[in-house]
Amino acid sequence: MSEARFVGDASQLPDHAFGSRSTTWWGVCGFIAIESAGFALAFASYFFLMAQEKQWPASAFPPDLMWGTLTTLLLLLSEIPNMWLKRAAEAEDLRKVRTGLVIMSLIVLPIFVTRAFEFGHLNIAWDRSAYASITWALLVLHSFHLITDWADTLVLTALMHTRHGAKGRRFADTSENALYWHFVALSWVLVYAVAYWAPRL
Amino acid sequence: MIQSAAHPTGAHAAITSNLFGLFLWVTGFFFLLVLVFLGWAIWRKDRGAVRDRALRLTVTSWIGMITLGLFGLTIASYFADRSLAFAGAGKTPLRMRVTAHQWWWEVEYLDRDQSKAVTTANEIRLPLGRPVQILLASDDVIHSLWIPNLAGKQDLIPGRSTDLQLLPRQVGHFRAQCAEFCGLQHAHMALDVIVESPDQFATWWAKSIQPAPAPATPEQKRGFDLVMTRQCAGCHAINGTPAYGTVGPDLSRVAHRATLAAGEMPNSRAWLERWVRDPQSAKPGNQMPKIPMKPDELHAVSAYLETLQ
Amino acid sequence: MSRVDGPDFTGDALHAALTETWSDAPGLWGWITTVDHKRVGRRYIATAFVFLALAGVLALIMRVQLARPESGLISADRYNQIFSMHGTTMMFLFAVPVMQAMAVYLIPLMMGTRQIAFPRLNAFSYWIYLFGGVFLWIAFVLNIGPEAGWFSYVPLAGPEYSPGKRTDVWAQMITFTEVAALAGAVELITTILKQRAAGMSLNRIPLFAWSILVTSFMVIFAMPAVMLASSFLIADRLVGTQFYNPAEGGDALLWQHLFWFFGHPEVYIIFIPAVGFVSQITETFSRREVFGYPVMVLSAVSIGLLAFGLWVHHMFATGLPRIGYSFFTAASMMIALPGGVQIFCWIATIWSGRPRWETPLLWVVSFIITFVMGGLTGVMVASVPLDLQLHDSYFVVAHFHYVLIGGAVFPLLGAVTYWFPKFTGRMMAEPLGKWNVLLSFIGFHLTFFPMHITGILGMPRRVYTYPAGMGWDTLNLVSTIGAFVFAASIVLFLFNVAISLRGGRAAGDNPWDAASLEWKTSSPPPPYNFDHIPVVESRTPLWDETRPVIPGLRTEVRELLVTTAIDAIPDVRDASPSPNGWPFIAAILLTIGFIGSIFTPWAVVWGALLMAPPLILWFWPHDPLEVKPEHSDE
Amino acid sequence: MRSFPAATIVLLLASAALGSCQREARETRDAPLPFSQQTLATTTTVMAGGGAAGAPDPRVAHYEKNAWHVSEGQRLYEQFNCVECHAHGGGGIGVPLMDDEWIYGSSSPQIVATIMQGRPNGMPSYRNLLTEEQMWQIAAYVRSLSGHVPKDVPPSRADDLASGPPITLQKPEPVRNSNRESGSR
Repeated sequence: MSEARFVGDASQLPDHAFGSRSTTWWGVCGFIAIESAGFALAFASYFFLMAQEKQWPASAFPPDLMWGTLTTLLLLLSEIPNMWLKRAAEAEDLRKVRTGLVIMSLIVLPIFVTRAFEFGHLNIAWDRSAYASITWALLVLHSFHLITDWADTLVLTALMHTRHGAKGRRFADTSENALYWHFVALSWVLVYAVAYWAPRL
Repeated sequence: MIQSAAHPTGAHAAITSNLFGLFLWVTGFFFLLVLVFLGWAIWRKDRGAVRDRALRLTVTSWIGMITLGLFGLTIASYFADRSLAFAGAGKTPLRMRVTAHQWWWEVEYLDRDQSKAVTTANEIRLPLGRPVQILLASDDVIHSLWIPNLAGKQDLIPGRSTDLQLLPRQVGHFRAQCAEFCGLQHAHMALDVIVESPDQFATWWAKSIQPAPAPATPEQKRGFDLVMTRQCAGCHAINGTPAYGTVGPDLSRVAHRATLAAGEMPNSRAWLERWVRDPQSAKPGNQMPKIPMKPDELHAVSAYLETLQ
Repeated sequence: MSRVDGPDFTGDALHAALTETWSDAPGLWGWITTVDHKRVGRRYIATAFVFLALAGVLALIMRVQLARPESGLISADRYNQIFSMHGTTMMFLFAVPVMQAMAVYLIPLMMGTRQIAFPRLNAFSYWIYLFGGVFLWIAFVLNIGPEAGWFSYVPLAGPEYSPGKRTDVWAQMITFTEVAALAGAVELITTILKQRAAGMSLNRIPLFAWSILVTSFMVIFAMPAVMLASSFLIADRLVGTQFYNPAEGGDALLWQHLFWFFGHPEVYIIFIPAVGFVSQITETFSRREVFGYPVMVLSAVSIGLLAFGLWVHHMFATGLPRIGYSFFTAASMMIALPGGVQIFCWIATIWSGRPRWETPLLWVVSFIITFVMGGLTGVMVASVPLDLQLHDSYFVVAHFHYVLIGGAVFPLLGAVTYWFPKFTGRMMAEPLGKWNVLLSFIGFHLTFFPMHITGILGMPRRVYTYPAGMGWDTLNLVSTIGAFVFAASIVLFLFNVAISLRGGRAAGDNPWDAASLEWKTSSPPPPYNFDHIPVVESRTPLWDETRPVIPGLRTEVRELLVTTAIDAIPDVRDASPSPNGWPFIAAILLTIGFIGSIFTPWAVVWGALLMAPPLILWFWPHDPLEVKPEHSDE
Repeated sequence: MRSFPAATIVLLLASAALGSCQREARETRDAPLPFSQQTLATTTTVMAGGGAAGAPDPRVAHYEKNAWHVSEGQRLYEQFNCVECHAHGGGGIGVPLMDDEWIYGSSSPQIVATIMQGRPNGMPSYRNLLTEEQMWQIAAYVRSLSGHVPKDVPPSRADDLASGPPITLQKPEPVRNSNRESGSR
């Protein structure tokens, strides 16, 4: 080993970075890719089943629009603080990040309420037909994402309010959490379009 | 009795068999090329300087050859597919419906005149030289009808309708089998395919629409009564009798068939008795229950069933 | 004080410092909490081989049953469970995991980094895989083994035709292994793209890494399909949804589309890593860089893409519209092109190199011959008219065993022989290895070649018995004899591994004089892999004149060099997590939740609540060193 | 210290094995218990209320705890057209089978007797159509419709038109009408 030739010096490199420079970003993107594939295939299944039927939905009313639309609006609204939070994280502004995370933790609560009403206003139980099953599946799939990202946000909020929060790497985590929320919101827009509007075509 | 794609006796199987021959030659040629190149690479003596330029040229021509080969095979496959679609076109096909059940085949010969329609089971009789269109359906799970001597297979899928075209070119007795795993007794879900002359076929059909013969001897009469009152009639139908069950195979001409229990055993009185005595030991899991019967009762039942020619 | 490696901190002192930082706790606790990719990788490989052996025993039982017609050795019920277990275990618990396992061990070493990305997730993924496999096998022993085949076609696998919990066990095992595989894929992609040695730009990474990169992307897009399909199945069976019920608008073909959208790429997910093995072995033993590197990479990528367009070719007999037949035929055949090109490049590498006929290269030759045969029969089944005859017959059984054993297991055995010195520090015994290749080649072809003919003679797959006098008897007997010969060769291989572990010749760092980075470090590698992070200036760094390194990573904390995705320019110093017991606990709790959700949908709820605390504790930072001021040497 | 988890695991496995053996076995051969119409006929009468309960019958568990039997029962229920009158448990021409009201008793032996003997006002006798074993299978399935077999045994639904809630989520209905049947838990 003594003949090792030393080139450059890594010690001057930063210990965290944002976006595609960070490994966690790649991890988060990997999972987003997996879940996108899941959603895409669920949509494909939806349209596959739809193509088998003369009438869609067969012997049922399409889901009521109100609660689903409300969820969509709330999720889109939540993007405002989310983007603000992401920018604050990348500026490593601890005070703003703390506020932003609290807002993001709270903003999900009304969405849970509208989501619960959505299930009640699908106008059909999951075991009635394939249409009902796939519609429920889409909503359940998205609700999982909503819950997991909410839990993640809660933990991060707690973390950022401790002494660990001041670390640069935590800002990167916050930024990636915000990225994931983008995915949750965007995927809902698609789920909403399919579950609420495809039956009305 | 054979069941083999290597001995085509139908127009469709013959087309496929020829195509297979072509594929075998072409792929064999490529395999040989690879072996020669590999052998050369292994046993090559003079290993001079690396000549990647020559290799690059070779790899380009290799890509060209593969592309050409695949293209040729695709074209051949396309034309084979077309001839499969048009084999037997122009003549009125014999129309049938085959419905698969776990683990037997219900076979119906369709006719505009309902009274001429024939229902049988685990046996397909076909007239020589006449195209056949079989409508396929399944009562439970996915099955696949494969008569390798006559044509490729086709799945029977619940909730979907598929069909299979045949054009028998040779008289003979062939075996066919379910080719899609369908549960416990998938292995014992065969059927007999009998290709006969149009005259023989017409005779068979004419006889099949007649009611079953009345029992003649006292033993047969007793057997008849047992079949009607013990659980048999709940599932099986016999033409012209009060037995009209649709759960199990139609027995109107059961004694005329070549095999029993979906091709599982030869059709003889001894085998028939063995089957009725304990269906679950011969074919575990099949839906025919064991009906407790004394030996003389069993004998009477088989005596009656033997008359259903 | 924080020290970094460099010219003034090297040799034994550095070794001591890094060992201190990167070692696991001693004993059982260290065994459970380890996140070292090498330890995890080793046990991953060993576990996969245990499942190979188990599934192999099942194969022998089937062959004994089929040795003669009308054999009554095992009942239909048992046989159906056995062939379902054989397929399921081989595909989900052996073939895919073993390839990822090899990658988990090798990729960080090949990339010149100290640890895999997300090592705790990696440990978690191993535990989940292990628990899923053990769960399936315990269920099998308890007579709850799957019985509807490894493909579980509905409606046979649906609530009405598969009573009891057998199919649920199968479907939930899918969830276990897919979680493990997906997590593995994310780790490997990140490791390959972000943790490469300085200067190892994308056009310099070893072909094995390319293979794993392509494979991992395929996993990401293919595996969700089967997870979705099996979740639908579980829902149909447990809460009465109607996804696959034709009477209520469901469709049996939905299952087949989803399953094969995963199932076809799955074959290539198994095969492409094997391609990587073959490339590495061929390179080392031909003593030249693999001929046609860009073509090889393009081939792997195009196989990866094409694999997603082919799923329909498993469904030719389902009565698809005739209009599409030619398209599907052409698409299915097209994949033979990149395969053929790769074969050519390997042979060209041997042809133009100076080959050394060590055992790994013999495995490669055995692979080439066998795999080409499998590929050519693949061309046959790609043709719709031919497939309608060959589909679901023993011909197909022969075809895919040629592709999977010839195309993946032979290279794998070669790879284990090749990397064994790196794993253990010892060489595998010779000439036992060479005899092993010969025996397995004979045994394999004796088993599977006759099956082509039995298939053409009309024998369908998945039958627990067959009648006499069909012309199948002798062929089946030959296959059975062959199966035992082949099994003997596998036993011989395991025996060789066992004796070499204890008494093998000491290997040294680079016994084969190979060119890739994993041979730069000692055998077996130290916990920290490399004392200094290598700098790479060509595709074959160890064949270069000099071996530069880049200094500057801290030694008292676990630190990795993160480089840019394309050019591998040093970019960030990233912390790597320390050993931790929570992944293990989380895996246990998740297992309980998964098994519970076979019986009640509420298990999803309480399972999630159970999982929350360990997950929080897993991610909660507790490294006291992290609050120390950074760059104290500045 | 090592023996404790090992023993626990063995115990757990053993209990799982016992449970799964009973649930998963494919009882395709002869039923292991003797059947006789005589013992059956005494378990109930044609009178409303179901009559006196007999001794616990081992056949009850044999059929009700076995998934194969319940599943065969489901299939026979379709094939022998029980659906025509009873629908999928909801009733119609005939009485509902998934509620809490049982005129002739809700235990398996009582249901078997009903199937075998027929009942006034429309329920025919199936004596000549079904074997006794098949009646027990149907009875086990009928019991599952009201949630009276173990949850992990019955199928969630048939591949048929949707009807009623999934059997697997069915809450056991308390049995009304004075009779306390022998076989229920």
